[in-house]
Amino acid sequence: MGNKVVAMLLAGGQGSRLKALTSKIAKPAVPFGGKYRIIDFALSNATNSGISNIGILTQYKPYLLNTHIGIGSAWDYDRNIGGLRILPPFTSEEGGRWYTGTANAVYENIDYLDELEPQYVLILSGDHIYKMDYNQLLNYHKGKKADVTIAVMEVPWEEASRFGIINVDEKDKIIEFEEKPPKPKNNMASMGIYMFNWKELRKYLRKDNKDKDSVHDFGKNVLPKMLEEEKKMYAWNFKGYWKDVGTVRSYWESNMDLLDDKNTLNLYDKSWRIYTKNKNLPPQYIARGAIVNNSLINEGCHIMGELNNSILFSEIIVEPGAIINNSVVLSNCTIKSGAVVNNAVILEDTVIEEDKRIGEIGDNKIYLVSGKKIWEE
Amino acid sequence: MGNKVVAMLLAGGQGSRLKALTSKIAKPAVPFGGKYRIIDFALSNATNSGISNIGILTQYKPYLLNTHIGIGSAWDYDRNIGGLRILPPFTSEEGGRWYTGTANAVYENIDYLDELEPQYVLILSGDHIYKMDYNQLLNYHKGKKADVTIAVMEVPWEEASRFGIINVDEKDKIIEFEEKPPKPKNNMASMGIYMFNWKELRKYLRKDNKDKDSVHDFGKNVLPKMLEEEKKMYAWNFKGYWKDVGTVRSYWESNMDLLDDKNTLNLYDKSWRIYTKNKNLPPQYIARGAIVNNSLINEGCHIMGELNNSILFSEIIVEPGAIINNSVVLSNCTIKSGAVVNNAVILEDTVIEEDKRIGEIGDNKIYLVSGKKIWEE
Amino acid sequence: MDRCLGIITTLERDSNFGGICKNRPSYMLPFGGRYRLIDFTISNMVNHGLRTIAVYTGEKIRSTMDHLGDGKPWDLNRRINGLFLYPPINDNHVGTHFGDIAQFYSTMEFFDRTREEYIFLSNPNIIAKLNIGDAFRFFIDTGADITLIYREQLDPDGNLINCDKIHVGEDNVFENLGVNLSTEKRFNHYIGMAFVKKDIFIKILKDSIEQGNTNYFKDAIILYKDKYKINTYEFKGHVETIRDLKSFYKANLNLLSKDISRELFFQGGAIYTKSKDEPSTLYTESSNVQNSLIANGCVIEGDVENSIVFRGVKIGKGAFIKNSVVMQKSVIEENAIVVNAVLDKQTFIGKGVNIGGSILAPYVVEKYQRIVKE
Amino acid sequence: MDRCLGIITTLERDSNFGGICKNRPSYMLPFGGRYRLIDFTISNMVNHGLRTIAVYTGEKIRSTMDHLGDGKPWDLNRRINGLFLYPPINDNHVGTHFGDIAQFYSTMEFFDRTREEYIFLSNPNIIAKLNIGDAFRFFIDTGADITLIYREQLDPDGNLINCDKIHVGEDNVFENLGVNLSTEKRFNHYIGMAFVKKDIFIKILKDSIEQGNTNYFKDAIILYKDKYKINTYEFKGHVETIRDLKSFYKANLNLLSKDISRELFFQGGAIYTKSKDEPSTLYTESSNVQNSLIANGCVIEGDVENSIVFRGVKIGKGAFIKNSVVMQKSVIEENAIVVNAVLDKQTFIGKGVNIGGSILAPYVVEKYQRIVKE
Repeated sequence: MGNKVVAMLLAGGQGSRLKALTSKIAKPAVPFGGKYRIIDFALSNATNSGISNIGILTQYKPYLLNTHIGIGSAWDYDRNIGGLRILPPFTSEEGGRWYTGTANAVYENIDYLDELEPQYVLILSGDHIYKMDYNQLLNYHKGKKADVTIAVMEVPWEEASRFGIINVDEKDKIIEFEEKPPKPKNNMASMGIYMFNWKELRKYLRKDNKDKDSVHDFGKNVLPKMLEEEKKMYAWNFKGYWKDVGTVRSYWESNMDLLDDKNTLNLYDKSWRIYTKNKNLPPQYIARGAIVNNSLINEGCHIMGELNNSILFSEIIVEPGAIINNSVVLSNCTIKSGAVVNNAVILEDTVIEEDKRIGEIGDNKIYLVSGKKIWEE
Repeated sequence: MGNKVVAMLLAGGQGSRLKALTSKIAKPAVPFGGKYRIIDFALSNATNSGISNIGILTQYKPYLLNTHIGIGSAWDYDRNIGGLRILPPFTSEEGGRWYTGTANAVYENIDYLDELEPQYVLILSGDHIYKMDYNQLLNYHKGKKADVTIAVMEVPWEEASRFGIINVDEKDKIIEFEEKPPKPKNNMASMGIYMFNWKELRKYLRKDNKDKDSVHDFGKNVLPKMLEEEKKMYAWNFKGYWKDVGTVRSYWESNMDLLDDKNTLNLYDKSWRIYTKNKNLPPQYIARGAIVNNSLINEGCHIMGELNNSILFSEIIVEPGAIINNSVVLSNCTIKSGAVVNNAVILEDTVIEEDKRIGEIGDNKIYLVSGKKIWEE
Repeated sequence: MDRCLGIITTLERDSNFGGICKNRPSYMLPFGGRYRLIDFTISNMVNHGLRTIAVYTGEKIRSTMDHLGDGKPWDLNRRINGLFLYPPINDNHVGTHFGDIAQFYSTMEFFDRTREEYIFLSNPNIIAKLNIGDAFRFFIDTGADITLIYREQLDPDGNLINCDKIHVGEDNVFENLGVNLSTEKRFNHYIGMAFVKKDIFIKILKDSIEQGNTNYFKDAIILYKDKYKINTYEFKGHVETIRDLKSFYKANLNLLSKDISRELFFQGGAIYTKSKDEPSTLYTESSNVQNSLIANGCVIEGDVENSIVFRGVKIGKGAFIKNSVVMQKSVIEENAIVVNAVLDKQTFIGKGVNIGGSILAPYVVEKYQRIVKE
Repeated sequence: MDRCLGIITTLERDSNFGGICKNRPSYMLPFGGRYRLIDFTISNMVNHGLRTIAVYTGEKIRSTMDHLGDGKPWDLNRRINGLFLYPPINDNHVGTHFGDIAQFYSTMEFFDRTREEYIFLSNPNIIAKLNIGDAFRFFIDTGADITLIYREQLDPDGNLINCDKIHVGEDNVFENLGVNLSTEKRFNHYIGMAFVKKDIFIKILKDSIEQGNTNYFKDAIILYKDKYKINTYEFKGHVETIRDLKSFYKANLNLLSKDISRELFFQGGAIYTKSKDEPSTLYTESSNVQNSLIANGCVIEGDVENSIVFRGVKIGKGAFIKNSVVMQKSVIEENAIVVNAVLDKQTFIGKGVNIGGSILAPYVVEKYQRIVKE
């Protein structure tokens, strides 16, 4: 997609409903799927779509996120020309300015975009798990000669009122936005992925910045304003796996999705790899006597016990006689002999002591487990 | 120097006395010496000294500085393990925190240092022009078993009252600090370069952060506090070229120093190269009829006129009949036919119109020239 | 343009270059003050959006590896696509091993793996700032299997004898490829650049090997010319064909023409090369430089005229350099005189030494050679 | 340790490895599920602070270039020092060209340019997690010109016949270097690692070439043993010497011992290798894995026992793999049986196929080979 498209990836979200999962890190840095962090999906989509320039807007506890991204080499963004740029808030003569909303974060970095002179700006979120070829969105956008194209997807009717719903005419032209409508008119939800013509976006960002009533949010302010002023806005219908992991339960569910035969987020597809920072660990070792059923295991694990329907991140020791069912275990945990763990998300560096019992197979609760505390949900 | 030393480079300074030179950029990003920016000197010293980890503390208008540094490849800092990390201010649950002083900036990044577990932390400033092997400072520091070692240098007595003066005993142990003393007891000035034992520094940074009377500055608060509490503090005597470019006149002078035979900042020394971002320009072309005397010219220039005692950055066109004397011309300028320029610093992208005259050879003024305005000093 | 692989390979003989190609293939020759010949080919590809580039190297591979390395100066140090170096192999199982076809065939895995559907071939010994995008559109729009790029040349002095001569029919149709013997005043010079559909390219490789009737891709084009749709595209810019010492010397000096240097250095984007971090060049009071290209890192105290001076060269007081190519880190001491010469890297011309060749056959000083007055 | 150059070179013959070294030098053999042999040597050097490493490659250079490239996985893609690959040259002016001395000599410019004063030599076919720092201190403290590293070996089965046998005198003095013919129960095995002062190293190269009395550095040590101060340093850890197919197979299976894998994979720092970005490995309900090392990106539906399974391998339902080394991207279909075998990269074992060798002579399936039931 060359220099014509610059992606701006919003990665400042706190994700407070994820509780202890985000106590030290921003939501995009939360581990997912056995070896990834959530932001890996958007970053890998961008590099696989051939986007050469991507700005990452950070604000909340960026330290681990920055460590994870490094110079971007995992995603092939360690370039001399273009590549990846982390864009935190900064000061000028008028003093420091924190980002006050999604649109404001992009507004504050107009210099970055101006220098790259893009034709299109793609707004992405670092909170979502999905695989998407942004070229398809771009081609649709070009074909419609749109000012902005919003990626939308069908959600279950019963959940539609949790989303921003987009109403279109028969030619997919957007005629109305409904933000979390109690009675939605349809079930097409905005995915928070926008392809803008840069010239138009630039104009509206400047306008929005001067508007004292605005909270400087794309969904709440900038897009409705554009609609009001009759800009050409289209919806592009995405079909495929997509998840915005909001709560601990949905986090657990999305991980478990990967063990489902019918799961459509195929991580083994070599034509659309998901890249992540390499930890340089040796292969996993499965000992004599171990039992492993329908589970994903990552490098550096040492499995001597029993695993059923579980996802293990790296460097986890499962001692003989320990049993893990329907759980997600983050890196560097030890599950000691005789412990039984059900329906849990176990945080990094946790030791589950001998004969400890967490949950029951059928109890329909999710347990978030750290070394100090267990949260139920 | 391996992982034992981590450098923290303070690059947030505004440098307001440099006037239009810092209107869009932080002081460390100001161009210097025909092809460099000021920060190149500290960065090149660090890489030449074998320091693998360097954190760059930015705050004021970091955009161009970030573009210049990129992923650090010019200084060989584009590493997977360690390397260069830009450390801007960030937010946490308690909200955003701008850096309030040099010590506070380092304090806010204790996480970064803790992860690297250094034995020593070297504090550097991005504002200084000098070549220094930090290994010599380190070896001295180790030899003295010091808690902190401060690099000092002799300054002319008449200028001593502009500096932080350091008084030592016969074994170079520091016994007193004098911040800009009206009547200095000696002429050894602090260069703002400190080698700390990380454990001690960490303790004092935490202490300083709690102190409500502190302005969180190394020179004003942290070091005096350490002296008060009888830490082992030594002065290491640096000999060589060193300049803190404060004003437009001293900026011009430091550049002119490079044309002096007796100049000790040898840029041609292959064993201690100064690295900078590569602009990928072709060689300079000197046309038939051009006159070039005692001048430095950089790539991409096209010289048809006359140069005397001048420094030309890149992609400058000097038309036939134009004359430049005792001047510093930044990149992308055009000096048109018949123009005569004396004792000037010409800002980037400036066009000096035909037959324009700036200054007189002996008038003892310095002219800072932009396309719109000329400042005299 | 990310639908197109870049393939760089040459058939030039290093022996035509005398001492300057003893330890390097000719495409690695220093050029224009700070570049190597191959920099122009790679940079032009990169500037036109090619993302995957393979270089089929010469036998003397060390200098190529040192210079191109991982392709960082061209931002080709990528995990996905990027730069690939293929040194010649001579131990596969495909019969004879001379010719480019065996080398291409030995990397079949590369052609299979890459997603690009088209190939842009280029000879690094021919410098031409082709607008690859425009030519590619012609190739696609005309639906050709192969498009060969040529330049109409006027060659009264026979400088281009033995160059590839292309015969173009109506509607740009390719008729045949021969060798220019300078019997005509004008001829159409095939400049070693061509577009080929990847599947056709692979088919030609396999056919040539199975049939055993040719070892060179150029010959295969002639052989299969009626089987595929082959046409031609005219390039109208400046071309430098570097085939021997004389043409190498001349191509360097040609850069003193403003039009040529502007076209080769700037048109269509910058030329990237491995950076050496030299400071600016210092001209002292005693220097006098006229009509010359001077790279960074030099200290010039003497006279230079109509010359190309590479990085880090030192020219002493009273020295006089004229019509010469002085490569990197050479030292010319006081009062030495160098006229019509090519000085390779790190040569040393002592005080008062006087050397000179003719403008048609420059005097060559080989790498590291020291010439001092007895 | 930044005072020490790392030099990697081997004299092992690829022909001892049968089909698995047809297109790669033996130091490039896959090892331990996701590595190549040479990864252990390079990583150990990097983990002990060596910053400049030169690899004198084999003739089959393409796989080396592809894997090591610019040295990025080891953070050796540096502008200042870093990784240097030296493919063999055979066209210099120094007489005969076999032997490592001619190759070292051909890169004299490298030895001259680098600032390190010492050299650490290592043979990539011998894996040993030497604490290079400790050994270096011994070398420096004893003031030796050369320190050779050995391991005392008990070799009742004669597995180490023809290995280098070092004779150690009192106070670790080097007495001589011979070949182990297994006449003694114990012997001191020179493990191909040595420290040498750079100036002495260069002197030995020049002397050997001028005198014409040896082509191998190892022979030169014997020849000049009284001229220089040579001593020895005992290594006490685990050593794998990979000299042929059998030792290669055994070294892989040895990793199933917890002590050996802990030492080789973790001691003194991680082993770095070119990353392939495979997802986690999926074990289905029907899988049964016992005492095996499994890399990422596999889908395991069958039975695996006492085996090493590399990245991206697929093992179908009812398949049974035992005592085998299964390299990257191989596919073993349903109900196939593979026992005592080495399957090279991307092999395909069809449904119900039954293959097996002996534990002393494993069955080898070559790269890309497909075995299906008739």
